[in-house]
Amino acid sequence: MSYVAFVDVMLKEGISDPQGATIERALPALGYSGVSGVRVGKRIRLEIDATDQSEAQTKIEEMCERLLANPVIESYEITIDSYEVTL
Amino acid sequence: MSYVAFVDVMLKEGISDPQGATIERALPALGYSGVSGVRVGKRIRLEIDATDQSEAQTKIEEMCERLLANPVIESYEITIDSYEVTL
Amino acid sequence: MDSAVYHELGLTDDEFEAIVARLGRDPSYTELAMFSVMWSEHCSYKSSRVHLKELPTEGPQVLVGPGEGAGIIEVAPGVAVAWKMESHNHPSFVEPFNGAATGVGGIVRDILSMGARPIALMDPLRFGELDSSKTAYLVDGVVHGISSYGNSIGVPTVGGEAVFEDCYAENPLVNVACLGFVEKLMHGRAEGPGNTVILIGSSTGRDGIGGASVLASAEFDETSAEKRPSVQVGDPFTEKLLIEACLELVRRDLLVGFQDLGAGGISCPTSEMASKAGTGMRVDISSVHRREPGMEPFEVMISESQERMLGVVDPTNVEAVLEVCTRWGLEARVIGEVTKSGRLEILDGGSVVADVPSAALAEEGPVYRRPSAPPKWIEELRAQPVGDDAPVDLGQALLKLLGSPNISSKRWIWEQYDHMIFLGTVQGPGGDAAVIRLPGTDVAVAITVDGPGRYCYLDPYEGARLAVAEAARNVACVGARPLAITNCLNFGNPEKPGVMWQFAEVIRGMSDACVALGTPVTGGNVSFYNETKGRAIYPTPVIGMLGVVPSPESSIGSTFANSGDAIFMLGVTRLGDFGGSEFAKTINGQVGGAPPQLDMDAEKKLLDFLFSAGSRLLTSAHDVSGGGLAVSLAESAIRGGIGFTVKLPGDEAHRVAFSESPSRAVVTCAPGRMKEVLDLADAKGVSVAELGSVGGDLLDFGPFQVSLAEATSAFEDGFERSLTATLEA
Amino acid sequence: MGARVGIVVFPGSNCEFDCERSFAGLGAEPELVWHGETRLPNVDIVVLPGGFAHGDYLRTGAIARFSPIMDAVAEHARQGGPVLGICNGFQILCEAGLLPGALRKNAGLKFLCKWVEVRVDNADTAFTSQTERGQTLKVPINHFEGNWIAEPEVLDRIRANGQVVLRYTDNPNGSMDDVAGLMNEAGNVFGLMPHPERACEALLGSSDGSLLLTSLIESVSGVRAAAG
Ligand SMILES: Nc1ncnc2c1ncn2[C@@H]1O[C@H](COP(=O)(O)OP(=O)(O)O)[C@@H](O)[C@H]1O
Ligand SMILES: [Mg+2]
Repeated sequence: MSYVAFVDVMLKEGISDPQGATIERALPALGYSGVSGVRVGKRIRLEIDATDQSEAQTKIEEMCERLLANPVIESYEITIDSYEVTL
Repeated sequence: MSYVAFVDVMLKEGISDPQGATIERALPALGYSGVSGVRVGKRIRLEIDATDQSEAQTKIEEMCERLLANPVIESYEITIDSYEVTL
Repeated sequence: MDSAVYHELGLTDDEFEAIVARLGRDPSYTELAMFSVMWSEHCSYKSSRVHLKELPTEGPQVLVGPGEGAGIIEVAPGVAVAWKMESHNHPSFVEPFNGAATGVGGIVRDILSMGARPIALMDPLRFGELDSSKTAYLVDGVVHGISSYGNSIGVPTVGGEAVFEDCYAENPLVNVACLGFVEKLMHGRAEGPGNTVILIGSSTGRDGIGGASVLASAEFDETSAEKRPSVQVGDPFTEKLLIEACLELVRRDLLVGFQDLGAGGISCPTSEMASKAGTGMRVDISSVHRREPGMEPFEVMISESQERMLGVVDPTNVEAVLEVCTRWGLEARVIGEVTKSGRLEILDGGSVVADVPSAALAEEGPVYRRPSAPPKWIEELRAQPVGDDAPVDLGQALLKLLGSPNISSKRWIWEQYDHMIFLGTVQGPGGDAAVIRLPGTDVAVAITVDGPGRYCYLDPYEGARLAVAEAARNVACVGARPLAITNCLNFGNPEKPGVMWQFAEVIRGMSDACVALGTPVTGGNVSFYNETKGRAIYPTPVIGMLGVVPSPESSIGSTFANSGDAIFMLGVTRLGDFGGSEFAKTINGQVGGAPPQLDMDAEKKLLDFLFSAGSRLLTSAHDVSGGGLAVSLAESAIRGGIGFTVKLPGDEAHRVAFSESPSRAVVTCAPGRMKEVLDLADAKGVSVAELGSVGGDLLDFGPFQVSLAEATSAFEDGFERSLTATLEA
Repeated sequence: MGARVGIVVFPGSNCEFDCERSFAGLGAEPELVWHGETRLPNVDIVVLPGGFAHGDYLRTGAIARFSPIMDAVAEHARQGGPVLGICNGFQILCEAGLLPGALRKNAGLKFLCKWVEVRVDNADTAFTSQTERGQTLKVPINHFEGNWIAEPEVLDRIRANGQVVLRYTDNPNGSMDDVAGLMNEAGNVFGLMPHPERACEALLGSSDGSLLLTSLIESVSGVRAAAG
C-alpha cells in the first residue's frame, strides 16, 4: 500500500533561529504587530510504500534520523495520512 | 488573545522541486525503496495576538499573500492551534 | 566548595586553590564559571605560552605582533593589513555546517576588532580518508557552512587546503584565515575611567554555554554528544551588519577601544580590555539584551552567542554610537562603565554577582611547562621503509596521483565560495597563492596556507621548517616577497608528553625557519586536544604566509600559457626524498622514514630568484610539492589546457618524477628569454635544469606519456568523483 | 557630466562598492542610496546590487522588496527610468513584481561562483546596445538561487516580446529556457544573475561586462542631452 506522509522538521528549543528572528523583526514595518516566536523549519511531503501504517512510520523515522533531519539541532514530527491507493 | 499558528509553504503542483528530487535520488542508496513524490517546503511557526481565531486567520492569510509565500511558485496552508494565553 | 562543582567546569584542584588564594575567599558560582572559561586552554594558552615565547615576532614590517585580535603588517608605506588564523575543529565535528560557519564569523570579528575591513578568507581543512560516508557528510557540511556564511557577509574565500588522512577521521580540522585591510588601527583596551561600555549585536542566549571549556579544551568521547546544547547557529546577516556598523564607528572615530566576543563570552573582552589598560569595569548584566528568559548570571557571563562586539565609548559619543547601530538594524546596549578599580565588577540589577581583579582572569591564568618527551613509536616509525618502490606503470601512477583526494583539483569546493567580491582577486583559488589587490589602492598582497601534517608526524622539527618554506615558496611563485606569517597549531592532548614534544619541536622548527626567511610570526592560534578516544591527529601546524607583490599587474600565474615556451626546473632533485610523500602514501600505501631535509640556503636563493625574475621574465611559475616534479608539470599543463615535452632520465624515472625534494619550482619563459633565465639563476646561485618546452596535447615526460585529456579528467573530476561516490554509497 | 547612477544599499547587500567602482570607472557618477529613504536622489539609473539583502532569509528578495525606497524605485520605473537588478537585485525585482517569474535554488543545489558564457539574444535594448545579437560575453555568476522559472504562458509572452535578453550557452543552474537576463515589457527594467560589474577589467578575467554597463550609461546620456 502507499501512504502519503508529512515530516515536519523544526530547530530544537534553545537553538537560535536567526531566520525566524529576522522575519519577526521585519513584520511590524509591513504593518503586522503582535507577532512573536517565529521559527522557520522544513516540511517534507512524501509517498511511501509499506505493508501497513506502522511499517511506514518506522521507515520514515529511520529516514529522519539519517537524512531528512539533523538530529543534532533539529527535532521532527511525522504525520501519516490514512492510506491511499496510488494509480 | 494569543494564538499559535503554523504556515506550511509548498511549491505549487507542477513546479519541479530540485531539493525533493535530490532526496528521492539519495534514498535508495541508503536502503529505502518505494519512496516517491518527495517535495520539500517550509514550515513557519508563529504566535499572533488577535481578538479571535478568525481575525488571526485573516491576518495570517494577508501575511502569506504579501510576504510568507511567493504566489508565482508557492502555495500555503494555515493551521491555528486553539488559543493559549501567553504569560 | 564541593570539588565536583569546579571539576565539572573543567578546573583542576590546583587551579581552584589558585583562584581562592587570588580572591582570598571562595569564588561565587558566577566567578567560578568566568574563571573556568578564561583559564581554559583555549583562552589562556596555559600549556603553550612558554613555548610560544620562543617565536620571532618582530620586524620593521610588523606594526602589531601577537597578543591582540590580529597581527598588523605594513605592506606599503601607509598601507597595512591584518592577518590571522583560527581553528573551529571540535564544533565542526559536532555540527559541520554551523561549526564551520561560526568559525568564519569568529575570525572575521577578530580582524574587525583591529579596525580592519575583512577582505579575504582561506580555509585549511582536514578530514579522514574520503572513502567513508561520515567523512563525505562532514566535507559537504563544512564546505556548505563556510560558503553560506562567507558568501553572505561578502568576504571572498580565495584559497585554502583540503587534506585527507585517516588520523583526522574522528577529529577533522577546520581552520580559517582572514585578511583585513586596516582602515584605522584599533586596540582592545578599556582606557579612561568613566567611559561607557556598549554591547553591540546579537542578543545573548544559552547557546554556546562553555564552548571554550567544553568543546575546545577537552578530548572527544561518547559523552560529547550531551554537550550538544552548546551548538550555535551562525547568523551571517547580523555579522554583515556588524561589519558595516563597526567600520562606520571606527571611521567616525566614535570608539575608544573595541573587541570581539568569542570564546569566553562577555567575560573575555571585559576582563581583557580592562586588564590591558590597567583599569576596571563595572557591568550590569541586567541590561544585556537576551534571547531567552530566566538566564542565570553565570550563563549571561559565559554564553558564546555569536555576532557580538564590545565597544568602549566616550560618554559624549554614546548617542552617536547608538544611532549608527540602530540605523544598521543592530541592537546596542549600554551595559557598564570603565572604572579605576582594576576590578571587574558584575552586577545583576542591584546585587553584585562577581567582583574579581580583571588581570586575574585575563593575565594571571595558570602557566604550565608540561612534561615533554619523544613518543616511543617515533624511532620505529623512522625505521620503516619510505615507500619508494618503482610502480609498474609510471603513467598510471601519475594519473592515480592526479586523481587522489589530496592532489586533485578542489574546484568542487572553491566554486561554492564567492572568491571575486571586492574586485581584488587578481589570482583566486587554483594557483600556488592568491593575489589580492587592496581596495582603493594599487598594492597587491599574496596569501597562502600550508600544513604538511605527514612530514610533521615523521619529524615535527623538520616538518615545521618545510611548512614555512613551502608557504614562502608558494607566495614567491606568484611573484611576491614573503613578509610575515600567522599560524594555526593543531595538536593532540598536551597532557601527554609525546604531544608536548611534538609541539615544542614544531615551535623550534617554525622559529628557525621564520628567522632564516625574515618572516616574523604576527599571531596565530593553538588548538590542543585534537584527540578522539585517545587517538591523536598528526601534529598539524598550518602556516599562513603573507607576501607583497610589486604591483597587481606583475603577479605570475602557475599555468602554462604559450606553445613554444621553455620549461626549466629550479633547484635540486634528491632521488631518495620519499618519506611522507604523496607517492609513498598513494602508490605504495606507506608512511614512514624521514621527511625530506630542507636546505634553507638553497630555499632562500630560490625565493630570491623567483622574486627578482617575476612576470618581467617568467610566463609561469609553480612550486614542486606534493607528488613531485611530474605532478607539478601536469598541474601547470592542465590549468593551461596545453601539453608539454620534457626529457627525464630513463633509469629510475619514478624517483625523478615523484621525489618531493623541497626548494624546487617549475618555471617557463618565452624562447627568446632563455639565456636571461639561465644567467639570473647563475647570478643567484640557483641550480637550474632545462627540461623542454610547452605545446601539444600530450604530457610527454620522455620515459612515459599521458594524454592531456586523461590527465585533465583525473585531476579535475577526481575529487568530486570520490566524494559523490561515498556520499551516495 | 556622466550619467548619475543610484545604487540602492539594503541591509545585507554586498556588491554596492563593486558596482560603484565599476560604474565610476566607466565615467558614470554613482551614488549609494540607503534602502530606508523614501525618495531617490536625482539619478538617471537605479541599480539594485547583488548580495544577501536581509540575509536572503525566508526567500531571496522577499523582505527587501518592502523597503521604503522600493516605492520610489517602482515609480522611477513606471516613468520609464532604467532600473538594473544584478543577482540579488534581480531576485528583488521579481519579488517586487517589476520583472516576471521567480528564482529558485540552483538545480545542483550548490552555490556557484564561476565564469560563464552568456549569449546576447536581443541587442536592441538599452542594456545591450553596445553588443551584437548572438555575441557571447564572459561574465561571472555568484549565486545559490539563479534557477529562473515562470508560468508557461508568461514564458511564451516574454519570448514573443524579445524580453529574454541574455541566455546561458551552457546552463549552470537549471534556469528555464536558459534565461540569464530579462527585461520588462517596456524595456526599461533589467535583471540578470551574472555580475557585469565584476567583468570590467581584463586583469580580473574579463571586461565584457563593461559593454552592458556602458550601454545603459549611453542610453541615458542621449536622453539627458535631449533634455538639455
Ligand atoms: N578548502 C579549500 N578552499 C578553497 N580553496 C582550496 C581549498 N583546498 C584547496 N584549495 C585551492 O586549491 C589549490 C591547490 O591546493 P594545494 O594543493 O594545497 O596547493 P599547494 O600544494 O600549492 O599548497 C590552491 O589554490 C588552494 O587555494
Ligand atoms: Mg603550491
